[in-house]
Amino acid sequence: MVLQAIFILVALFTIGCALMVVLHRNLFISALFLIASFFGVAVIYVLLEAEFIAVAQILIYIGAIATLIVFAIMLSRGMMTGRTSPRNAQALWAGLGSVILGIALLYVVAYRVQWPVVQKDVPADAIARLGSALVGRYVIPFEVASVLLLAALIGAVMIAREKEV
Amino acid sequence: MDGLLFLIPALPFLAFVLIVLFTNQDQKVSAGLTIGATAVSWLLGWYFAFRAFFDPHGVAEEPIRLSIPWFPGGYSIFYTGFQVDVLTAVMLFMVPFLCFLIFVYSVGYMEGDPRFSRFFAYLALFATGMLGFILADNLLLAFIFWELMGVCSYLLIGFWSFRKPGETHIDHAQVKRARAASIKAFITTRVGDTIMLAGMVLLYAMTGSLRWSEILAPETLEKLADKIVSMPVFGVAPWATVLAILIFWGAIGKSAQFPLHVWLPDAMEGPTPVSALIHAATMVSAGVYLIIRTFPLFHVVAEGSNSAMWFVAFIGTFTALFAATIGIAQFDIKRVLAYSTISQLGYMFAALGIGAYIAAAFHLLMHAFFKALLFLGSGSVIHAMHHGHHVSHEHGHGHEELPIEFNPNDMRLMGGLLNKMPRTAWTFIAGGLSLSGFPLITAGFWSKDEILADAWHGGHMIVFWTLAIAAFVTAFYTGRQIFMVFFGQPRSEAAKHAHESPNSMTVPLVILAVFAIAAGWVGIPETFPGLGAVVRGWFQSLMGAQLEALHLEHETLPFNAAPLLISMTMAVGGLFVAWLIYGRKPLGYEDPLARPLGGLWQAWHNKYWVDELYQATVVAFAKWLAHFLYNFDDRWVIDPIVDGVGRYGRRFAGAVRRFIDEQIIDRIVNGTAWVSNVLGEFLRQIQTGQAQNYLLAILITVTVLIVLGIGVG
Amino acid sequence: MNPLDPRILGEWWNTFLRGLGLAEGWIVFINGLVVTLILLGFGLTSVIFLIWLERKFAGRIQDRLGPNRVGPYGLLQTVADALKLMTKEDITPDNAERVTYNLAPGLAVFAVLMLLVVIPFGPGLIGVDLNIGVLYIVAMGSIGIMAALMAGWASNNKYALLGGFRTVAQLLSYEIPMVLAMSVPVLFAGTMSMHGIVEKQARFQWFGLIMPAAFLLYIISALAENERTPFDLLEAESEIVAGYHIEYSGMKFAWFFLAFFLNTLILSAIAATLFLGGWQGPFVEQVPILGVFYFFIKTTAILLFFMWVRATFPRLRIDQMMALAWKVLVPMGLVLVLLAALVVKLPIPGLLQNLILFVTNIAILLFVLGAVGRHLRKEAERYKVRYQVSGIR
Amino acid sequence: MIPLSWFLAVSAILFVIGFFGVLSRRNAIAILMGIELMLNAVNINVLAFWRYTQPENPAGLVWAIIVITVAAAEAAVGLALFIALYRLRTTVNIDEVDLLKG
Repeated sequence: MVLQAIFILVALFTIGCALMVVLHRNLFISALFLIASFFGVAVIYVLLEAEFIAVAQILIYIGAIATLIVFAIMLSRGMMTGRTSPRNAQALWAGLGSVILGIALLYVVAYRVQWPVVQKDVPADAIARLGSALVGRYVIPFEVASVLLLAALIGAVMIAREKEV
Repeated sequence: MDGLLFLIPALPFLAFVLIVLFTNQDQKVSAGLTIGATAVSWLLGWYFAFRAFFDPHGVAEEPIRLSIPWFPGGYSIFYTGFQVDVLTAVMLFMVPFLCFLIFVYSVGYMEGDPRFSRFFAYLALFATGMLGFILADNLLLAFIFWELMGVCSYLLIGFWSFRKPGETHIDHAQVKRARAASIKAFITTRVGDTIMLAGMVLLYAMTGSLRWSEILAPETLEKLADKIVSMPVFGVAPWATVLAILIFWGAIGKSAQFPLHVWLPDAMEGPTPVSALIHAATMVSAGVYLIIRTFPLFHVVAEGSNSAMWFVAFIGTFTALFAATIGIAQFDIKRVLAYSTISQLGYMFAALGIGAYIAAAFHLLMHAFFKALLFLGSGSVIHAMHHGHHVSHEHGHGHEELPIEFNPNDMRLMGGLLNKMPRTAWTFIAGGLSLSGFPLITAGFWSKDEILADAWHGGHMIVFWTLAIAAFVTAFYTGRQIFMVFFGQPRSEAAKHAHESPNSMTVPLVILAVFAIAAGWVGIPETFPGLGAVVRGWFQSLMGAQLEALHLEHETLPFNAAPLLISMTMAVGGLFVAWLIYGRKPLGYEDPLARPLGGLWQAWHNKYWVDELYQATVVAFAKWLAHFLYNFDDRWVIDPIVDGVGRYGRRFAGAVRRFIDEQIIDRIVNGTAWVSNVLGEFLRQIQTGQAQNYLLAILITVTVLIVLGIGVG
Repeated sequence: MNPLDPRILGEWWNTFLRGLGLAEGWIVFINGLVVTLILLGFGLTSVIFLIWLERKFAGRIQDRLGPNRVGPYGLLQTVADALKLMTKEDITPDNAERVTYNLAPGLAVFAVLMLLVVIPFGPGLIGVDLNIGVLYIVAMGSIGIMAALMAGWASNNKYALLGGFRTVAQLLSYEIPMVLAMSVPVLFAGTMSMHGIVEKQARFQWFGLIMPAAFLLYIISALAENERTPFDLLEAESEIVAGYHIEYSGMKFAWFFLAFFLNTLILSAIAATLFLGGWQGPFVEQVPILGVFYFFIKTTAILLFFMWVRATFPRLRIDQMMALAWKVLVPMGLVLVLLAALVVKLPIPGLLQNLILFVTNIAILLFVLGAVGRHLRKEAERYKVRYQVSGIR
Repeated sequence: MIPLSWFLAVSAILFVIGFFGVLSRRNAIAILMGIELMLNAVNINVLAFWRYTQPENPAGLVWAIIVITVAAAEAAVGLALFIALYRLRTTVNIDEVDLLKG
C-alpha cells in the first residue's frame, strides 16, 4: 500500500513536471522542470529495484545532459526574450493527436494486453551480473556504445568549436 | 585455421583504414598496402577454396564456419559470421585473385594521378565489400557488404568528379559526366536495393532468421511455398515467389538488368581498372551470385506456377538480346564492353530462370575472367591512345583535322594497333574470342554452350533461340570491336603514336588471357565426345555437391549435337560477318552499317532511348511532383477557384441583388476561398522541409493504426 | 555483544520501540527519521566548529590570532556570525527569476547533505549502506553543479552568470578525475559499498598508502570540487567579484556558505573512508567504539590539510585549471584505473599486489610531477624572456 | 506490489508528453528536451518489463544503460549543433532553418 501510494505521488510529480517542460514559455524554467522530472523517473527506477540505473540516471541525465541543456540555453540566451510564441503552428493538432494517442495507449495498456508477469525477486548480485554481462555476453553492444560516445565527443567538439580566424 | 576466415575481408579493410589515416601522402606505401593485404587475402582465400575443391561433399554438407553472436533480438540472438561452402569457394577462387591482378595493373594505369593513394584506398574498401559479401553467412551481413560495394562503386565512378588545380588529363566535360554518372549509378541501384530490403524484412518476419543455412533449409522453404499471400494488382502467389521476386530486384539493380541497366554504361566514366573489377568481374556479378545463393527460394514453388523463375528467365533473356544489340552500335570501346557485360549477365539470369544452376555459376566465373581481361585490355589501349595523343602534340604533329572530336575511348580513331602493342592486342583477341564463344578452345564457349544445352534440354525453346541470336550478335560486335581497334590502318595521329603499356599492366593481361582460354576446360561436360572423358565434368560434379547439400536434384545432361552445332555456328558466323563488314576493307569515320540499317541503327546507337525515356518520365515526374505541390494552391487550384467563384458570384449577385442578401453570397465566396485555402495549406504541409510536420504525420498515422488495431482486434 | 560496540545502542533502541508495541513499518519509519535528524544535527553543528577551526588555523599560519573575542578562544564567533546573517536584510534583485533564485541555495545544501547518508562513521554507524555507495556519491555531487548554474542564471547579473559558467566548467572537468580516483579503491575492494571498502582496508592496508598517486589525485580533484584554493577562481573577487552568489545576501548567502563547509567536511570524510581506512585502526575489533574516534582523527587530518593548502597557495588561472584537469589528471586517472584493474587480476598473493601497486604508483607520481615541473619551468623561462624584453624584471 | 500496468501507463503518458514537446515546440533545445523525456519513458518501459518478467536476466539493465548512453551522445552532439547553428543564424528555432542551403 505504502509503495503504491509513493508510486502514485511520484508518477504524478513526474508527469506534472514533464507537462511543465513542454508547456512553459520560459525555456530555462522548462529545463529545471526537466531536471525535476528526471528525478521523478529516477525514483520510479528505485521502485523498480533498479538502484544502479536510478543512480546512473541522476549522474548522467541530471549531472550531464541537463547541465548541458541549461548551458546551451544560456549560450543562446537571446532566444528567451519571449517575443515569439514558443509553439509552432501545428501545436494544436499535435496536442490533439498526442492526447488521442495517449488515451489509446493507456487503453491498450490497461485493458487489451495480459502481460506475462512473474513474481520473482531481483537477485542480490544484480549489479555484479550486470557488470559481467556488459563485458561478457553484451560486450559488442557495450563496445559499440563506447565508440559512439567517443565519436560523439569528438564530433561535438568539432561542431561547436569556433573557427579560428 | 578456420578462425582466420574473418581476415579475408578484414585485411583489405585494414589497408583502407591505414591509407586513409596514415599513408595518404605516400603513394608507393599506399599501393603496397592494398596489394599486400589483397595478396594475403588471396592466399587465405585459395587455402579455403582448395579445401572445398578437394572435399566438395564434406564442405557442401558442413560449410567452414566462423560465427559470433551479434545482437540480441527479442527472444533469440542474431548470429553473424562467415562461411565457406562450395559456391563460396568457387567465388573465393576468382574474386581475390582478380582483385590482386587488377590492383597490380592499376599501379601502372593510375601512375601520376594526384589521387593515387585515395584510389587504392577505395579499391581496398571495395575488396572488403566483395569478399565480405561472398563470405557472409546471412543475408543481413551480405546486404551490408553489398551496400558497401555500392558506395565504393559510387566513389570510384565519380573518382574524377572534381579537378585539382594543375590537373590536365581530365577536362571539364568529363568531370561533369563523372558526377552525373556516379549519382545515376547510386540512385538507380538504390531502387533495386530498396525493394530488396523490403524482401529481406519480409523474409525475416516470415522465417525469423536470415542465415543462409536456416532460410534455405527445406522445411522453411516448404513453409514459404505453402503459405499464400494475396495482393492487390498482382493477385495471389505463394510467399516464396513474392520474396524471391523482391530479392531479385536487388539483383536487377546491382547486375544492371533491364529496366535498371542504365547506370552501367555511364559507369564507364570511372577509371578502367574499376570498370574491369567492379563493373564487369565482381560487383555486377554479385547480383547473379545472390540469386545463385538464394536459388532454392526461387526453385521451391512447383514448376508451371513458378512465376519467380519465369520472371528471372524473362528478364535475363530479354536483357541478353536487348543489350547485345545496343552493343553493335557503340563507338566507345568501353561502352561496347559495358553492354556486353549487361548482356552476359542476362545470360546468367536466363540460365538461372530455366533452372540451370551449374551453368549460371560456370558462366559467372568464366565471364569474370574474360571480361576483366577485355576491360584491362581496353584500358591498356586507352592508356596508349592517351599517350599517343600527348606525344603527337608534343612533337608538333600539331592539329590534325578530325571529323570528330578526339576521345581516347573512341574506336573510330583507333585501328592498326596490333603491331604497336602486340601483347595487349593478342590478349584482347583471346578475351574477345572467349566472349564470342569461339568453339572448343575458349572458356566462353564451354560456359555458353552449357547454358544453351540446358535450355534446349529443358525444352525452353524461346529462351534457347533468343540466347542463340544473342550469341550471334555477341560474336558480331566482338569481332567488330577487334577489327576496328587492332586491324586496318591507324585513323588518327594518336593511334599512330601509340605504344605498348608498361609491364605492370601487361603481365596481368597475360595471366588473365591464360585463364580466359583455359579455365573453361574444367567444365567440359562428361558426355562430350572425346574431351569429356579427360575432364569428366569436374566443375559440374563440384557444384553438384552443393546442389545435393541443398536437396536439389542434379542430372548430367546427355550429349546433344543440335544445340552444340547451333552455338558453334552462331559464334563463328558472327565473327565471320564482322570480318566481312569491318575487317575486309579500310574503315572510315562512319560505321558501314549505319546507312543500310537506318532507323534500327539509330535505335541501337541511342540505346533504344531508354535514358531519354527515363528522363522524360521518372525524372520529369519527380520534378513535376515537387513543382506541383509547391504551386498547388498558388496557381492551379486556389486562384481559378476563387476567381471563378468570385466572378460567378458577382454576376449572380448583380442579377438577383434585390432578392438575396449580399451577405450570403459574400459568405459563400469567402467560405469557398477559405476551404480551398485550408485545403491548399494542408496539401502544402506534405512537403515543407520541416521535420516536425513529418513527425506529426507519423503521429497521426500511428494513432490511427493503434485506434484501428483496438477497433479490429 | 561487545559492550563497547556502538551498534549496541541501535539494538537497545529497536527493542525499546518494539516494547512500545509499534508495527515494523513504523519502526523503519521512525528509525529513518531519527537517523536523518542525527545526521542533520551533526552536519549543521560541525560546520559551526569547522568555520571557527578554519579561521583559527589560517590565523595561526599567517601569524595572527584569529577570532578570539566571542566566547572562549573565539569559539562562539561563528554563532555570532550566523545570527548576524540571519538578521540581515534578505535582498532579491528586481529582475531575478524569483523561484529559481530562491531554490538554488536550498539545492546546494541538499546536494551536500544527501551525501552524509552513505558515510560510515564507525563500524555499523552508517545511514544506509548502499551497495552502490560510491556511485551515489558521484551522482549527488553532480546535483551541486545545477545549484550553481541556477544561482548564476537566476541572479540576472553578468558576473553571476560568468561565475556559473566557470563553476560548471570546473566542476564537470574535475568530476572526471575524481570519479577515476574513486574507482581505483572500488576496483581494488571489489565493491562500491562504503562499508565494504572500509572493511577491505583492515590491518593498515589503507588504499591511500598502497596507491598514493590515486590518493593525491583524489585530494586535488576534491579541492577543485570544493572550489577551494587554489581552485577558487569561481569566486575570485578580483575577476568576477564573487561568482555565482554575488547577489545573495543574508540567510541565502549563509546557505551557500553552509554548503561550502559541509562539502569540505564530507569530501574529507570520503577521502578518509576510501583511502585512509575509515574507522579502521588498532584494536578496533576489540573496542569498536574506537573506530569513530579513528574516523574523526583521519577526517580532521585531511581537513587541516585542506585548510593548510588554502592558507598557503595562490589561485590558478582558468586555462591552467582546465589544462591541469584534462591534460594531467584525466590521463593519470585513466592509467591508474587500468593499472589497478590489471594488478587485481594478477594471480599473485595480496601482499605482492600491494607492493607492485605501491611501486608503480610512486613511479607514476614521479613521472607526472616531473613532467608538470618541466613544463612549468619552461613556461617560467618563457615569461622571464618576455619580461626582460619588455623591460620588466 | 505495484502492478506492471501502472509503470507502463506512466511510461506511455511520459512518452506522449515528450512527443508533444517534440512536435509543438519551435526551439530546438526544447525539442531536444522532449526527446529526452521520450527516452526516459522508453527506459521506464524497459526496466518495468525487466523487473516483471526476467529480473534474473541483466539484459534489461544493459539495454537501459545503452539507452542512457545513446541519450548522452545525442544530447552532446545535438547541443553542439544548436550552438553552431545559433552562431551561424542567431536562431535555434527549428521552423526557421528549413533550407538545405545556408
